[in-house]
Amino acid sequence: MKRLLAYSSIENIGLIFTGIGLSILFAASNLHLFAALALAAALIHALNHSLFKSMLFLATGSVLHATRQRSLGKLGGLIRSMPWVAALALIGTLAIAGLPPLNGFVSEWLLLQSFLYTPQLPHAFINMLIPLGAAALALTVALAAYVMVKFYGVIFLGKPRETLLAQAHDANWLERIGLAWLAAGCIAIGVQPQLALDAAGKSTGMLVGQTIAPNPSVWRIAPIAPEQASYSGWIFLAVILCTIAVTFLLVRLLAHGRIRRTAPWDCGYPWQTSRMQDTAEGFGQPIRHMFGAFFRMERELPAPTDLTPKYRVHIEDRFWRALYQPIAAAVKRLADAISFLQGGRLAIYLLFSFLTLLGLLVFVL
Amino acid sequence: MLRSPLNVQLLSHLDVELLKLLAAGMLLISFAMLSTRRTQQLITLFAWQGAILFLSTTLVAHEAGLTELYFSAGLTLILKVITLPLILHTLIKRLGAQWDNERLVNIPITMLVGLVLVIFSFGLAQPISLLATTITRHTIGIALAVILLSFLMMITRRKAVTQVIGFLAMENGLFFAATSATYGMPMVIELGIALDLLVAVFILGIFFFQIREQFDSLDLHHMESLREK
Amino acid sequence: MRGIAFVWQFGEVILAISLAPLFSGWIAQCRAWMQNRKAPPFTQPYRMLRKLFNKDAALAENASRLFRTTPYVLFGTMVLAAAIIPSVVTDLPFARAADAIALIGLFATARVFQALAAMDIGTAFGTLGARREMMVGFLAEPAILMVFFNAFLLFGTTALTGMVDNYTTHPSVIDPSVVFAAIAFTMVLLAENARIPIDNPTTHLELTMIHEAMVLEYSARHLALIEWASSLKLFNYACIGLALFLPWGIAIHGAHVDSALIALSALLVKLAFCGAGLALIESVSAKLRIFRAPEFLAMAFLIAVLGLLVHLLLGANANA
Amino acid sequence: MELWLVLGMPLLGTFVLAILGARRYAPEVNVGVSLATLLAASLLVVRIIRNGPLLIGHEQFFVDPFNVFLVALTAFVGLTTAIFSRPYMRIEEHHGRLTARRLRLYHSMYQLFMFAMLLALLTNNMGLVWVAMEAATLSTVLLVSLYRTKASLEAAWKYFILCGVGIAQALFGTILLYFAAERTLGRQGMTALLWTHLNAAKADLEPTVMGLAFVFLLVGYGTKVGLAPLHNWLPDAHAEGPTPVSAVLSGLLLNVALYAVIRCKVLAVGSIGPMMPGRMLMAFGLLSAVLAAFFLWRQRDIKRLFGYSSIEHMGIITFAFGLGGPVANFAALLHMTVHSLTKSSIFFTAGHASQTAGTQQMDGIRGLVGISPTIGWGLILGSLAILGMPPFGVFASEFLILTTAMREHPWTTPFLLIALGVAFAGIFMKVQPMAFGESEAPKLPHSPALLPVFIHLAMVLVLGLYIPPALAEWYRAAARLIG
Repeated sequence: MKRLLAYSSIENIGLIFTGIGLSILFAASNLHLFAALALAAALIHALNHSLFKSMLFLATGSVLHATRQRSLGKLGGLIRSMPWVAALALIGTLAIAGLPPLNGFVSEWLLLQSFLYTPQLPHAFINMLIPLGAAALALTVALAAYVMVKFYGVIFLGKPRETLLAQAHDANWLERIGLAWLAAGCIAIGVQPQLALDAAGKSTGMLVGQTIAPNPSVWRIAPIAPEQASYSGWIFLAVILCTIAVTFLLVRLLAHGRIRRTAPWDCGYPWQTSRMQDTAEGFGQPIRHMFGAFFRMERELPAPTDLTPKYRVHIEDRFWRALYQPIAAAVKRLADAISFLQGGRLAIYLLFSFLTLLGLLVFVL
Repeated sequence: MLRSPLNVQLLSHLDVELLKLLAAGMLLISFAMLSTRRTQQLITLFAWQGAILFLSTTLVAHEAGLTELYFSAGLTLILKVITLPLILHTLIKRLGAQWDNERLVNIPITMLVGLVLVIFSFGLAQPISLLATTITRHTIGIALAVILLSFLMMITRRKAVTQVIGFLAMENGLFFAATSATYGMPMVIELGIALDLLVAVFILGIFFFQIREQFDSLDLHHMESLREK
Repeated sequence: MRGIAFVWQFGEVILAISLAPLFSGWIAQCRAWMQNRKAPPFTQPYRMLRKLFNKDAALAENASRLFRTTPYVLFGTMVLAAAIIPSVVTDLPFARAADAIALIGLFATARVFQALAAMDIGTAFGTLGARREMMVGFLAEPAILMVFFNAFLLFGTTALTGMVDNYTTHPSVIDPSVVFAAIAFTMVLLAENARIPIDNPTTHLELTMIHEAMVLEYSARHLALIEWASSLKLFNYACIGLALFLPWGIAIHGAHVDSALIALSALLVKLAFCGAGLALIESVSAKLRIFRAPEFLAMAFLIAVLGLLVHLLLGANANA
Repeated sequence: MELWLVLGMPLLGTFVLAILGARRYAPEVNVGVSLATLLAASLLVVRIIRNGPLLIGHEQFFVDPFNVFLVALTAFVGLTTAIFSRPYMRIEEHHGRLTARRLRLYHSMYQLFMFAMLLALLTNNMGLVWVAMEAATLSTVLLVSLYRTKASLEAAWKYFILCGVGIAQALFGTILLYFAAERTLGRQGMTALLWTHLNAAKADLEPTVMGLAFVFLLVGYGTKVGLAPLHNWLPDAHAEGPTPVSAVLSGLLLNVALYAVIRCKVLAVGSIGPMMPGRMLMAFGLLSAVLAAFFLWRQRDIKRLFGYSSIEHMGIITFAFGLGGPVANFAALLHMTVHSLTKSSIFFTAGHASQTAGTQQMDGIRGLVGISPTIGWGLILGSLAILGMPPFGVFASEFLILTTAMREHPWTTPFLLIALGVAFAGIFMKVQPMAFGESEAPKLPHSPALLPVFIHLAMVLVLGLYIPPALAEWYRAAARLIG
């Protein structure tokens, strides 16, 4: 559970660095306005990330506390026993999945906006590569949404996978408040991103000498120019809520509100148990299937005749092995190679100092 | 240089020769220190170096007519010829280290390196000597050589005490450089430097005891545990 | 003045809401014609909605509040999208609330809610549908983003209103990349709206379902809202496509009754053709296996990127 | 007046604590003296902001935006470290690592060290700068060897010899400077070494002599800054001394030494042009940053780890000063500030972390978040800040340095990025297991004073988001001064 969130942190840090990198590129080409935009996106995303990530960590903490269960595969259906945590965690989940009108969307939107202006960079080659970067970004964000649906769905929705879970108690007041103010932050920045933009504008003003274009109104943000792109969290929230309310009223007025509780339909299959739901692994199966090339997978699938069917899958990241491990090993080797510099002998240290002095003296001569 | 200094003309030929002789003595002592194995001898050499420094400073003070430099010379006498050697002698006696010998890195090679250093520092000091207006301007190269030789000595030493003597010898070279290039630093600063030096030696003295207490020896090769493993 | 703008806005939304089922009905009609079947009447979707609203809702015992709210949320997001997309008149008050990229986000919100609701009951088919839907979604998003990127390069804006304005004021701007973008967009549209070849909206075979699998547990008014929302989604997508690629006729800068009427009739004609085209595509293609869907969407993505490259290369040539 | 107070308070504190330092209330006295120093320093700051640069005491003391900002920083971190050391040293005493007599030495030397640093910052006389730096070395040698263990003695010895030799070279550089000055300013006794006079006449200083002088000064004071390959004393001294000392060494002494280097650089640039000194600083900076980043990967001792991280950051700052120009100088000054604040706060938490775990070995430190959330989160946040994560201030300064480097010397950016990246991975993978995980370590006997940690981090955060105009103006003035 926490592992998933930790990986998600890496993803978000990646997004932040994407923004910073773009900003440096823009700044180096003297496109200060766009540099400011990309930087603001990165900064706001950092803020947002701290908000929703700490919120989700707290929420998993509450779940852990209530259920003593760390594994995603043994949770489920907590929305019924822990409605408060579930409701607040939903906000965090939607925010981290980058959905409007919450805060995660705002920063990702700004980041995509700054990607749009890359064609103005004076390097034709980079220009052609960067749109692919934007696509990768979109893919990442959408994939994050996928994973967060899995995260939320497996923990809070469905049927409890263990019988004990039904007795899980909801968070106490203190925990609720802790979660609630973070959720409030997510919503506030989502619908009123001007707050964050103004704050970020100060930093960008300091760093790239340019703030983002002043906002046309308090109701929406338009980082470059209102004709080019704008976004209003207020309208999003307001219209959706109004429509929901109006529709609800109309449905109530025009149709009857009768409800019959029955067993789940599930295409008429009556013998379902909680074990028939997707597990976290099951939910992620399409991704494993599609990105199979990137992983090293060992699978043990049950044969149709097995009396005790067993399913096991072990996944290893190929990139980890092929890319990061060699780099890490190289860094380690280099670090070992230079360790003689700190060999413990004072005489050698003095010699370094001596040689440095002589070298510099030769240099100035 | 155009601004041909008055005091150089006033200077008697003999005094210049004397100064050069003293400077040569400094250099010689530095080489001697580089090759000496016995700690006690080193301290004696250090005291001699201080004495030469005192003499040359007095000489310069006399020739240039600067009272300030007399003070400086007096400071050198008290500190470097009397106090520090005394402290060091007492220290090694109390540490029982007066008969210590130490193995050195190949002495001929060290000497050779030292020679190269001397040539190097002469080359380095050349432009400065040309600019200098002092009577002692030819000795700047030697002062620099003394500094570098002391540095070399610190590198080659393996005992705490001798390393400190190298450090102090370097300080002598610095004083020598100060008098030869500029007739000494301003008084306040000289005082400050002397004070720092004195305190340093006291602290080092305390250190010697603590080191011996902890390591049972003043050998520096015991102190190589802090490193990248 | 602003008040009137809001009236127009409201009118456009109402129009979208009421036309959407008709559009779905029209596609079904065309499909039936093309497949030599006797078609249900156009108004079939409306009848179905009425029937569903009048039924008793059967709700699973363990359905949570999330499950019951989701239909409303879906409907709400689609109505908002309809308000933003310039289908008849541009520059309405809400149009500035989102540019094209924010619209992607809006659709994503709807999708996530639907997937979550599908997981709520904890049935095998629900989760199956949810995971497939999310898969299609995350593949479609980069592709459609590339389409909008392309549009941005052409028009210098990602605001739909701005695109329409630019397009209609400089009709000469027809770039080869538009063709690529249009093809990519159509493919995404099919995928996002659960049409053949990704999904079959009329299937009854559970194992091949995506969208239907998610709404299996819904009934009566909830189902009605969801169905309405999905026809609105299709309508919205069609309108985005029209605004991007065939914006002629949309009343720009101000809403006058006569220009709006022209725009409305233009919209109807365009939608009719568009629906027929969709029906044609659906009729001539077969549904893909679920794991062929990534290939299909990757193709869409590739085409969009190709369009982008074509634009950059040709643009560079033009400058040189 | 304020200036005398700034210098007088710690000096007074040295003597008072030399007498009272063993008493039970000595830590409080220490805090009180530091507080008084800080108050005096703030008065000085106010005065400088209001009246501009100040030259008093027969021109022997000089305060301008550059040094007054460092004075304020020094006094502030001095105070917070004193607050931190109050429970920390009590716990050390409780654990039997220190006696009351040692504490007396500690308190007295702490104040002497503060005095020496403030003197080095405030004096106008380059000779006095040298004297003060030497005094700072001597007082910290005693502090580093406070535990009298083998390791601490070894560290102190190496520190003393290396810095002593280094500073001897700085003295030779100072002599050369004096020599050059005497030729243009004439033999005026005390005034020839005054920085203000030298600065006024820097264009006339003899370039050959100044070149040599700068090399000696750079190697001399550079040893104290911890520039590779003169840095070898630094990790040892940081790891083996008491934690408050590590915090002030890293957070303050390195800054002060760098301050001396920069003052010399200004003179050298005036005489021989910006090319040579700038290139030297850049080369030293890059080398230090890259080497230190790689060394981070090998560390097992938590304080040693962050010692190397200090070398890395000092390298970055030196590099930025080498770049020169208003933006890079601004960034360097900002980085100096945020590095001091962040690094000292990291040492605070690292100190308590190793007290909790009973070892400085990182393998033995686990699950800090579980045992003491404040220590754990303090360490995590501090590490994130020092790694340059936005929105902390370190990010802001590194960003500025990177963009300037990319614009002016694009070939340096790969090195900088390698250093930052390697350091990021190195620190991150060491800190994470320390913060999370399981542990059954007992609670500390005295509750730690971690308020300074969070105050520092909050300030770093604020500096990252928004530099108040007054402060920015101040930085800019200092950056202009450095040129």
